[in-house]
Amino acid sequence: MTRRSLVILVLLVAMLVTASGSFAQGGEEFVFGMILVGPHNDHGWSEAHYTAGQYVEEMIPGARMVYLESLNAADRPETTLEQVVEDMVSLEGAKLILTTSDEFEEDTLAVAAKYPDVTFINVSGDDALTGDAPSNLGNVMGAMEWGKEIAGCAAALATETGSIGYLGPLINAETRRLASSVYLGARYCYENYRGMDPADLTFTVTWIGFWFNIPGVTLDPTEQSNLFFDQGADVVISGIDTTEAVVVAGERAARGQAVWAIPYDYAGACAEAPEVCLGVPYFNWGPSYVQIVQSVMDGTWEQGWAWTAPYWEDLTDNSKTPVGWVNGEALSPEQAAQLDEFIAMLAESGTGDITADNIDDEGLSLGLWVGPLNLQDGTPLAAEGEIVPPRSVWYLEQLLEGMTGDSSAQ
Amino acid sequence: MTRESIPARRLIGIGVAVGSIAVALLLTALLIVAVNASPRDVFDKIWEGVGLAGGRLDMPRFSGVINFWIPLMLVCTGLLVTFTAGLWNIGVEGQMVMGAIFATWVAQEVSLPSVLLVPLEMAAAALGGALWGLLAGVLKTRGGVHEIFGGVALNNLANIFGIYLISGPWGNQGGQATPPFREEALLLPASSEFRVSLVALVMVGVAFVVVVMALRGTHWGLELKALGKSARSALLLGVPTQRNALLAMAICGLLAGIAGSIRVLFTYGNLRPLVSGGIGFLGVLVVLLTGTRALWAPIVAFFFAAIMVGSTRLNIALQLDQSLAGVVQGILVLVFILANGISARLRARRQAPAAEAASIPPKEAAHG
Amino acid sequence: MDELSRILGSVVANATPLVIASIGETITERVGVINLSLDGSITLAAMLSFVVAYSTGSAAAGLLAGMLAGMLIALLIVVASIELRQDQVAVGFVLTMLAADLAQFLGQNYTRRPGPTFPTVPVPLLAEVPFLGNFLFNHNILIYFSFLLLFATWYVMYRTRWGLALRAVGERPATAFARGTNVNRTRYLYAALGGALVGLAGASYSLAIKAGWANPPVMRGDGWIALAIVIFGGWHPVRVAFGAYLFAGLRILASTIQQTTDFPLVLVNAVPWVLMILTLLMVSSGAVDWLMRFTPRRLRWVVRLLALFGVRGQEETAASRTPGRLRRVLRNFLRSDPPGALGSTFSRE
Amino acid sequence: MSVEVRNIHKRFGPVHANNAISLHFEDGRIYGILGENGAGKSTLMKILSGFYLADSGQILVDGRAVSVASPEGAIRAGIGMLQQDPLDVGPFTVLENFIYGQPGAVRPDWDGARAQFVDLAGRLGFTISPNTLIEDLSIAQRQQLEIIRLLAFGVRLLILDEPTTGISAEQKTILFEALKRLAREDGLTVLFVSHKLEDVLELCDEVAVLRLGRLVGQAHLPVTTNALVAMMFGQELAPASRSDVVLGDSMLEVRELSLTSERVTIQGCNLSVRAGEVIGLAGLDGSGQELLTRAIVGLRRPAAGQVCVGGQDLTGKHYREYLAARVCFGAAGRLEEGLVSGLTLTEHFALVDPEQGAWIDWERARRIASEQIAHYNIYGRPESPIETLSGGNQQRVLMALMAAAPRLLVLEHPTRGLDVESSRWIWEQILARRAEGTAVVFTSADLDEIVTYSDRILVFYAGQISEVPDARRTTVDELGHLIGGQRLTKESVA
Repeated sequence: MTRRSLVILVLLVAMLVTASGSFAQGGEEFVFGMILVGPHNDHGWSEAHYTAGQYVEEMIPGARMVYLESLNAADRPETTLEQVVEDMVSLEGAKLILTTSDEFEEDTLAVAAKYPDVTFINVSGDDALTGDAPSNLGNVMGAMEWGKEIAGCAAALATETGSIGYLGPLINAETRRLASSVYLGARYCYENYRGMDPADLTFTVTWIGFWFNIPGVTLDPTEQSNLFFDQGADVVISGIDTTEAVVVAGERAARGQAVWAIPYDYAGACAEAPEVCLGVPYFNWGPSYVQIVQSVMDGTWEQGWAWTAPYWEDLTDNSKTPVGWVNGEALSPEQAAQLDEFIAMLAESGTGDITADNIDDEGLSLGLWVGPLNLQDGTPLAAEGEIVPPRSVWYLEQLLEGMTGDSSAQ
Repeated sequence: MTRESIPARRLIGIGVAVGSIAVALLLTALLIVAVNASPRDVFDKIWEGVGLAGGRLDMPRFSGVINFWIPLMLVCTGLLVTFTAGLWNIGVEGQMVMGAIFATWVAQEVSLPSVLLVPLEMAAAALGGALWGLLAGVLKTRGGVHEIFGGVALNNLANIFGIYLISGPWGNQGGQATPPFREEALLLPASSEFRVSLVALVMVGVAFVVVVMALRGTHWGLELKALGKSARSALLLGVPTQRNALLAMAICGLLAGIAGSIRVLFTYGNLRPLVSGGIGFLGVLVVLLTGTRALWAPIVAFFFAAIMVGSTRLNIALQLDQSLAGVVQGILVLVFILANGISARLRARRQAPAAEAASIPPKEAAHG
Repeated sequence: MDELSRILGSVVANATPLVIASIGETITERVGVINLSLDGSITLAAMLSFVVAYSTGSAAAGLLAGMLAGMLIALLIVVASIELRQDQVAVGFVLTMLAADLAQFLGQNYTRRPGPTFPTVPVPLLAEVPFLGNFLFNHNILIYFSFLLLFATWYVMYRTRWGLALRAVGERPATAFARGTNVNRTRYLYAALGGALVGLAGASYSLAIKAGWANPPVMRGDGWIALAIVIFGGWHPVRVAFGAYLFAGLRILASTIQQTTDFPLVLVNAVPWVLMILTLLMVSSGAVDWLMRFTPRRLRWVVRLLALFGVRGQEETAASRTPGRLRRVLRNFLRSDPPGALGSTFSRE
Repeated sequence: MSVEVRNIHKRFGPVHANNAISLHFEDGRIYGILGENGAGKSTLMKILSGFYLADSGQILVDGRAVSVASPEGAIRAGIGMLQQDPLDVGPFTVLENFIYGQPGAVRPDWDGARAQFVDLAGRLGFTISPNTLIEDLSIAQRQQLEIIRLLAFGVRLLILDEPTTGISAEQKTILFEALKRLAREDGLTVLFVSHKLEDVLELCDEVAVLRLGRLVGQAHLPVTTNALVAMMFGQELAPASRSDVVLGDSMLEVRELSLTSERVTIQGCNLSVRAGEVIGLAGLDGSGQELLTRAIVGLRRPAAGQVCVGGQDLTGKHYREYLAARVCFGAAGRLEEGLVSGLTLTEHFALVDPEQGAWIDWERARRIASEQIAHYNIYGRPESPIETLSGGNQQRVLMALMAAAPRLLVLEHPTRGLDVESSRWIWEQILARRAEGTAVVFTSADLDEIVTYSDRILVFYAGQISEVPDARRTTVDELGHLIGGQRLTKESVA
């Protein structure tokens, strides 16, 4: 017998010895599973979902979250969504599974069909809109377009150089419409509050290649943020899941430069450099999740697709609003006042949640998405005064005219 | 040379094995305690995640281990070839990705009945992986770029290309994966209980047996062995060294490509970013642990797969980061390598007076 | 001009960890030890530096922790090589994987938190110089240290007795032994020093250049690039540093290209790796001759120019035509042969 | 300074390399240490200079016992040794190499050292520029540098290990002049290790002869050559008989061959070798012999010209095609080039066996291995890993691995590092093949070997090739002049 064979033998024995098959089952609890694409403490997209899950546990007695983080081919090559669902349902007793990424859209569709007794919610997907989804699968997405317009406005109020950088992730319809919403907000406020010619506003989008930094594969967001500032931008707005832009701005401000940043996704994202943060548009999934969990517990849940509008009364009321905006420390009182004015204006045009039932109705608004607007190549998108239909915004094909940056990956 | 008695040798063997594993387990336990968790819980949950808790086999869960073992084992099989030839093919990750990309291309573009389509996809994947492996080989033999560096660069290039395809030409709205393949383009599980592709399983078995027999029994296998031990001498003894090095890289790439195709045709049903997921690197660790004793590769690979699959359970039940699996594996291999050195040293000391040399001939340096 | 100066300043900053790590590895390899674990070591050092700095509130303490981690990993490789006669590449590879996983595991509760960093310290007067100010003199202390390190390494290596011993041990250990240098002790010493510098490179990420700790770690992949730069730089500290700056510069150049042209994103991201392969091709012997054969006669000066950074092929470089002292200096600068005893072990008989 | 060794013992495994050796050296005298390869003289010298530790015995300097545990310690005791392959560092400059090892401040006094070096070199009549890189120097120059270096340390006992192997006659003259001056004028003790009688007779005052690890004799010069030979070998050696072989067809044709390496260029080389001929290639290391041997076996692509084997044009073809054309090559470094460390003898024989099919017949391989082991008198077993064999046995394996009846046999330093018995045996094998019609081309640094066995001799000097007009009548001395670059003249031939 060789040494190597012994290693294996002892391994076997070790596993046998440590094995013990006891696992407890809870009593009166309602278990919901949450599957995250990134780490639960990423200060971005995934953490926003994770905190919402904790919020549900707090609001609904007996609700217990089980979660799995970093489910993607790179971090968990050994695990598929189906295995996780199987695990959560059979070992933990989950009745509801939240798959919180676009990446899980197809898998959720397939797995939902195999577990008809479990309710599935896929965040940011559109299967319930297109009608592909089985009846136990619904979608939800916050109308971040509003938050991005506010972010753009805040950037325009602060900029001294008239140059704004937008750190884009990869290029698709969602990222195009979000980047464009920022641009619309910035253009509006640059003209109406700063009294400048919007044609003088430089708005540059650089795509790093993915939602977050994959070293060696994407461009490095830290280097990109530095490059924006070096090239003369004084505000960098993050469209990616993580907080590099605000960290870089903080570091530069410490060197005495007048620069700012706006992160994304998570209400606490300013924390890494609050002194340069103009504010953050964030997702607040808590209220939606509470409502979903409650309705599943009650047996009143119905399938749906929802693009949820902000709670305009108070964008920081985390018990109500699905999409929020919180002012940053770097915003001066005067700028804050102007921003409040801008938000009030948006609130007026706000028309509530967009759902599978009403998406093609006339007059539904996403704020500044009003003509005249051209796509980047000059193709008209909407004529003077015409509201861009929400469906066209959801599936936006190009960036808007006036923005610098690529509209497609090719 | 004085010869040791067989019992003494066996005793040392036992010492090394038990010692390595004990030390590795101890170190791992310390690390677990360092992040405020209980080692016992960790092992319990891993066991549970693998589907072996409670004294009975949970087949669906256990299938997860087999499903991870299959691509890992294909990669290990390929790496046996390159390691025998003395090549550090850590480009095996990229070769998997290229295989996945080629398979995806066929799955998306070709419309055929399943019995023809799936083999075609796999053939394309094998071709893709082999070409990518060959490229690293050509860079080494013709361009003097050491395969470690060529491999690292080509891994990243393959991933970048994959992400480009996913977010660009082959993307759907999300940009996180390609649209799912049609049913007939997929490898299917054997049953709802035993969720393993029999085709893939048979393939691994055949590939492993063929490769091991070829390495042990054929003249080509002997040539590779000579090449791996001394490229220069092998050349002078008439071994076509360049051709064999390229062939070894191509074969490893071919198997890695098939492993990649299993990832997209079975595991996921579409192409995803970084689809190789470190399986190639894990394969390198397995082969480092088993050395040339090829027959142990399937077993070690199985344990590595079990640790990986079990680690998912750790995150759900104990909120521990999945990197623990990699830590356990890394420590085990490291401790084992060191223990080997220690036992060789002890042996050398015991026969010191006559020891002409316990010295290992210097291996080829990483920089060519 | 101001913009260029700022961008170059960022290039210098971005290159700093690469400069420190690749000089560290140059020192290690110059005594004949390959520390292949750079990619993992840097990551682990970055994590430990951050966590220690975060917990103690002292960036300096973090820095020391990072250096210690890098040093211990390097020492492990040397022990495995010298005492246990195990293959340096194998041990290095395992450590690459292990250190990276360890960093992720131990750092799992410390991601994306603000922590202490090394502040920017403009050099009095010099920071005000129009172009050079932003370029070279408005940085944090680690960047100035990298300048110092570069000069000091060169000076020690080529101008002192220590340097003679260092180079001799990696080139021909038998000679070093005969001249009274303790070969193994020298290897321990400089491998530890090189490892500490690799750790410092990791710390310079998490405490300065890309402040903080995140998952996936931002520095993943750079260790491999640093290893390639050592080869590209022909094991000469000045050339190695030059390679690191060149690399960082081209990376920035690539992303500015995205903003200005229709260059596909995928190709921009591919630049570092294509660059890595091309540079390694360039320095490998034979590649120059091979290129020459396929280059039209009129364009051969280009290849010759490239070869200046490469090996002396059959087509001799300028060095052979330059007489005397200049020739010697040039030739020492341009030689691309790895240290003669790289990766081997030395025993007395 | 007088140095004495007392009752030195040193064993390497089963070999008793030094067996109770006691010797006494007085200052101002030059001692020849004679003995065949493997006699134990190098071992003794390495013990004296701190490279090896003796198993037992004593070293006394001026009557006091000293511990010489390292080369550095030896130098401190005043003993310095010049190795056959000088221990220096290729990429160093001469000055760096000179300074390295000397005690002093971290920052050396470069200018002072340069002055000291130039001064010492001048005194000894050596001309080396302190700025040259070591790798650009010849062996002789590197030896000179080592001598200067050791003298700068204040060494009083200078050991030279086979310093005249592979250096030109001119360089040898310079070296001997310097050594004599050092002994006479400065009172240095010089130990001159050699197996070349004429060098010893020319230079030394006394000789000590070692055989098989024992001191077998001492004498004051002059003595007769025959007396020395009798001491060295224990008996008179009969010179190898030179049987006349009928020359056959042309086996190798080299036409207008041009080869370049970083150091040497060969241009327009023409050579024709016929079956049954033995061609010796003489010259200093790196003078171009290796370019030629490697070109005619297909390991180096010529820049121009033609290589034909047995009438078949193989120019630019791969090594394997040469192999197929029955060209056999034995390189100098056996374990680096030729044998695969880690493979067993059986595996080696299976690898080169043309009869083996795709699947190896291990029975057959083992049988062949056993047969060859018996036939070539190899000390080893079929399952022995090749690296466990001794050098001589490895060389036998290498011979056994070569195809049975090659057209052309190309050997580099076929007997380097072998004992007398093995060397003779190897040459028997070579000559046996030659008798069967093989053409032989070989290089050697041992001029005796070249002179003894060659039918024709090519002399290489910096890439220039000249042929010795009558190889069978040439002498070692004459050859020594030629490899040093002296042109052939009528007189020297006569």
